[in-house]
Amino acid sequence: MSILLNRGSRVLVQGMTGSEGTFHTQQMIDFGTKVVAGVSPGKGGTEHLGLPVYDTVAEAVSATGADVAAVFVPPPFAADAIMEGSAAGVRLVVCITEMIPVNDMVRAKAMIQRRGTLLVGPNCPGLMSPGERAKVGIIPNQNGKEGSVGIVSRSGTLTYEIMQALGRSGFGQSTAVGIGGDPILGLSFSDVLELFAADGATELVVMAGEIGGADEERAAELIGRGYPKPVVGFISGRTAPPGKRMGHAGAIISGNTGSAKSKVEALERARVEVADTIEQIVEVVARQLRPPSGS
Amino acid sequence: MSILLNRGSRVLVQGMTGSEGTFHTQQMIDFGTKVVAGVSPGKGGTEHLGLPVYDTVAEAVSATGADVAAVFVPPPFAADAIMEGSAAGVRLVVCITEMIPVNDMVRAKAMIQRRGTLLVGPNCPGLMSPGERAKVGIIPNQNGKEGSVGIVSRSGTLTYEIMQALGRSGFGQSTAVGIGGDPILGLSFSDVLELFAADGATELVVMAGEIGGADEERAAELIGRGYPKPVVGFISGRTAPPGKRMGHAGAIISGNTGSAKSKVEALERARVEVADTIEQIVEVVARQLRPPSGS
Amino acid sequence: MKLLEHQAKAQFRQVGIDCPMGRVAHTPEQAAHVARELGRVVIKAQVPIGGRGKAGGVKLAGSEEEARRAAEQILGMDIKGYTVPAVLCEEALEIARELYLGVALDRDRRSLVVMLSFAGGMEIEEVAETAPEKIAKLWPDPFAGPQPYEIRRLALDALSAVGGDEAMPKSRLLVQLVPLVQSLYALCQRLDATLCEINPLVITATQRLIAGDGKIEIDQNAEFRHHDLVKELGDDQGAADSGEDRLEVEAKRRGLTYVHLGGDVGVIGNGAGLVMNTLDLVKQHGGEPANFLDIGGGAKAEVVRNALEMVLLDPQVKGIFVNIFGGITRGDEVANGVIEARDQLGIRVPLVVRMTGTREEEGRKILEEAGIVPAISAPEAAQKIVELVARSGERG
Amino acid sequence: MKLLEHQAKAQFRQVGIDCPMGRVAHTPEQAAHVARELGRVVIKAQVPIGGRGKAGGVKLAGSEEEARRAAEQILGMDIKGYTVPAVLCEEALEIARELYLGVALDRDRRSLVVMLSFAGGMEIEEVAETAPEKIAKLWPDPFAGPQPYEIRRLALDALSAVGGDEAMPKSRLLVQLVPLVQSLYALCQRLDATLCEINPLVITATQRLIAGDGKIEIDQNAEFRHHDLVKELGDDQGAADSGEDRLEVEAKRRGLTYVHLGGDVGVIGNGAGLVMNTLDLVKQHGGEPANFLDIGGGAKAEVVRNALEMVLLDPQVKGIFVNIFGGITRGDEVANGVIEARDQLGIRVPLVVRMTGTREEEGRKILEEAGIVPAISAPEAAQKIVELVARSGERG
Repeated sequence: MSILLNRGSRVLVQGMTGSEGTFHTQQMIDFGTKVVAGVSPGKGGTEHLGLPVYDTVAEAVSATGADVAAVFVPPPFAADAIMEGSAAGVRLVVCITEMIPVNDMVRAKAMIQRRGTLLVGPNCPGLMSPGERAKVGIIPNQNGKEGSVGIVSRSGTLTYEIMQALGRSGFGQSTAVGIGGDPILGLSFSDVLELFAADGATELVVMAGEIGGADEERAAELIGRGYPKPVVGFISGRTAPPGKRMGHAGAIISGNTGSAKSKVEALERARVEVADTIEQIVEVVARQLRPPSGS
Repeated sequence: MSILLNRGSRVLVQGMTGSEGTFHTQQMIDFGTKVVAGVSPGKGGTEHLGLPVYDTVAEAVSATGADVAAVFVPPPFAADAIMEGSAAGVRLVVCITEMIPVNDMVRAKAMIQRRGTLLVGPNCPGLMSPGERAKVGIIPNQNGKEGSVGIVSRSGTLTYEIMQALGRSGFGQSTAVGIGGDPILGLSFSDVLELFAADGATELVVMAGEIGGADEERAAELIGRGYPKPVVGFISGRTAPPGKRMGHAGAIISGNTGSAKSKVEALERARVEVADTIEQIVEVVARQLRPPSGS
Repeated sequence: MKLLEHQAKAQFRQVGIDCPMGRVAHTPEQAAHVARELGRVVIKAQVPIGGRGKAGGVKLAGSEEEARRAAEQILGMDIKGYTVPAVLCEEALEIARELYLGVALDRDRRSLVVMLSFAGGMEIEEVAETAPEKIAKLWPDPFAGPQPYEIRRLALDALSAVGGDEAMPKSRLLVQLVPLVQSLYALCQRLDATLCEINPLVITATQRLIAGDGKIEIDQNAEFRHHDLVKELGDDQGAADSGEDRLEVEAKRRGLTYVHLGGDVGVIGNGAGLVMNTLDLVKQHGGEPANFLDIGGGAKAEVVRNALEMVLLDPQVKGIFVNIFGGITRGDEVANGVIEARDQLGIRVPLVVRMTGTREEEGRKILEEAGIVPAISAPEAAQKIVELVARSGERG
Repeated sequence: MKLLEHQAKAQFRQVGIDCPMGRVAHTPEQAAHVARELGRVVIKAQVPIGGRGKAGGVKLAGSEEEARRAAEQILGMDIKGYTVPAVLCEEALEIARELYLGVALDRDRRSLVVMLSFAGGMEIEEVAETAPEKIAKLWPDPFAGPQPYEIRRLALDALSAVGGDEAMPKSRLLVQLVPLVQSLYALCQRLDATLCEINPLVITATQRLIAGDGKIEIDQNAEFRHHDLVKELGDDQGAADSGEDRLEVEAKRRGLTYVHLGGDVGVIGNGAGLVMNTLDLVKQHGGEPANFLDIGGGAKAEVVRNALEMVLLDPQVKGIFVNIFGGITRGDEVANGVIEARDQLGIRVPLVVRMTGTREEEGRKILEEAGIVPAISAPEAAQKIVELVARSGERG
């Protein structure tokens, strides 16, 4: 099992005909994902990567039964693409695009929330459920390894690092979700934690946060109220100075909110073990789970 | 019994301290309506007509348990007043104000619909349930007479005329509702007809339409699908030329829609007897109901 | 208020909607001057009404001389009651296809509707009647406005309704239509318009979208928010004698809700529904109403006087029917107003007053004492005024 | 981008928000000139940072001479690293009370928030910390924006949080605040701002609301929609040497995501999270990072070269740590970039490259052959670079 994405998920790709879209769609297909259509306004009726291309998500959904949309369109058009997917009735939108204007996202978020659509991202690597051979986004295929660790992280490369490090020690993932590095996000840490709590394939969750915002603190509150599985924490940006945007639009300490200290403390108050390095994450996971079969 | 308004309704008046608001609030009280509060931003904490005045509808609702709001504020502020009532959780808003910009009403209507608030008006005389001693709006008190005729009309004075003419022949009203003369209205003929259908006190409905829009045609469709009570129709503006706004912003024939002919025909197709004059309305009602007790 | 074509286009330009180059001319000489600059031009009558083409109010001119002649013919001509005060002289476009694009109030949906059709250029009402499937529609959320994806869908719907079109590649059409529709919708919101229409929306030979004609109607109820603009546009139209009914202009000045209808029986009442019904009664009894005049609720004697004066400004009026339902309006007030007006204005035409409701007894007594016979029933009163007017016609 | 006070106020004026009369002065003479016109003035340093008052960057001047002296003192002074290039000279207001009004991004609510407080004038962060109940908040629907009734409620909440206020009658306050809040919110939307703040919002002795100070931050991601404005404002700030970090300005020019941190260990990595984590590792091992530099995903050799060049522009850098996770980014590409840069730029400072993931073997081989020792584990690599830099410090 897995969360959000499984063997049956039918994925359409908005912006599939672009260079990023083309490369990563091929990667998704190679991983085993059921990609069923592309959407590129104006190119409807053509074919790309052997898949039909539609002008609108609505057409793609009605023709192919797609229930997941991956968004690879440029920032000025990305919020609209998210809303289009939602309006067309897909269950889950995964938005990879970064640098989307924040007010666009505020509006898109309000709109899809009204409709009940799930959103992962934006500015995220997407998600991967290796056991289901399903991936939406840009997580490198070779990092996927079936297993029982749920990963949720705000960073792309850190997710890959964690997946690789765990994988080398024999621990695979149920699902790895990169929720994104923007200030306005779809699913939060808490949302994903709740999904992992209910997922039979997930035995332990690694949660990799970073400076900025208070989503980690909220997740800590959720865990503190009683969480059914062990959680391993990790916070990056401990040495970042206030007021500076550290690459991610969301990674900024403003006033007293968003510091790594506050996040680490909140997690520790919830009795979450917080690792200092990726190597330590592996150690804690190994200790918490039975001796791994691969090592 | 009655529709929309009854003995237990607790009414607040937005714009009560204005001259119109003052006069009609007194009339409502005289009729027996439970007016419990006034709302005038900036005048909160004062008293008027012996009633407490609040700055916001929310305060008035929480202090007095009001569930109906009457709007008497000037046109530039009326749509906002409607939304305020809705946001504060009243069940029914009755907007008397006329000349509200139509785009303001489009937005207000969308907002209250989302929240499920009922709206009568705008640009309407309001409604009256004589048997319940309850009135919200400006229908003259002396026209109220308890009885079993439900009246729904787009015009104020025509409603009064019909009430008076029926009253003189001994027929009173369960509830009389003036839905208003604007192009964008809250409750439509169909909405009110459905309420009357379910009301035990209503034996027959008089529906007085006029040129403009297609609400009468829609009501005719509803009746045509089977309506449990006799309906007497009336359409004014038969001689109005196309393209001219006949007083009511909504009373205008544009192109082929909105003509009296189309409305009369639609009603007749639904087997509704359509009266040519108010005197004829009385005749038809008398024929349909048992010989009235009052005559 | 209805904007003239060139006024509408000035608004379009402000929000970035492309329009043909052109200028307004009030004389044939000015028109020739514009043609000298622009070459082949279209000369169009500036009147706030459709069907100018059929009426001969639109002409193509290939030279200065032709432009002068065309303007000569059009200026001053009568189109459906409007005297043409000015013409718009615009570059003639190379037209590949004509679309229709409009934002209008949709009463049924209680919302604005965006309409797009590839069957543009002709009367859109006719298309709506004969081939409604050719008009694609979009009802945007009134707070959010039309989103790009919704507009693309609208465009594709309109396109597939005509089985595709070769005038412009689909992707180019979508890219141009999205900002165009958003601008037109935003303009409609900003101006509190109930109609913003581009018909035709021209696809040029060079694959651009240009507004061939423009129509804007500003919501009368919202004019208070656009006071300066409405005044400016009105002055512009008024100075050019746009042909608006003089009686209605005067009524507006007097703050009265008045519609000129052209018959000989003046009608005054309180409440729009009641007055409409009164017109119907006059007609049912064989008369021709001269006007609609609603004095509203709670009118005092002064207002009644003002209304009678207004009705009498119409020289065709041969009799007046005053129909009052006393609710907030009091019968005695109305009666006093009627008598005052009769005496001060020296009204000679027959006057029938029907009065019921609040203080009807007092009112009727006042009228009777002053020699005016009041009526109780409206149909009776209608019959009476129609008879009196007919008799005065025989006499006159 | 952060607007300077006078730039923010120019935006305020465009949407009808009242600001004090005033002008920008670049010399004491200009300041004196403004004082001659306006009388009592306030002279304020124009730097994009708070706390100017405490730093001595705001002075009251009652005469021309005082204005000249105040400007002399403020111009060129250093405020938190910013050299003051200009002052704003404004009429001194008769202040009855100071409020706070701001529209800001609320990450937790995924929405804009409107905040109003009668505890204005002081650092709002301090109020938020010590007396959060004194800040009334409103989260408008992002499509509809704040409605008048919501704004009235906000104002009444803010008022009752301080137990009422005598500076202005309640009804007058409500009437003025509704359009003010709507304008500020609309401005925030129109500029794609993440912050539009008026602090203090002054209630004057004559019961008007005037923006005493203004702060606007435009969302970096949305600058493409405001290209002309951002350029104009940036030129204005740049010409005046606003004190922005020169290295960061250069990095922006080079299209790199770079933050200057002030230590001596240069850091380069791919992915913001990874780079942040690399900084943490350097610090954990006793080093001081010089910068944050994210080369993003799929970087080619050229980008790596550009990044190394950038890091070396910082004269404090005594060693560089390159930390690459190969996903889309390929190890061999990165290795080639590093070697190219070292050779062409003649890099002398120690270089530690940690590389894992896609083509890590190939990459490592290329590095080893070129004499650069690659590391596998990031903590190991961090330890190594910190040691190397420390040693070079001992030597130098």
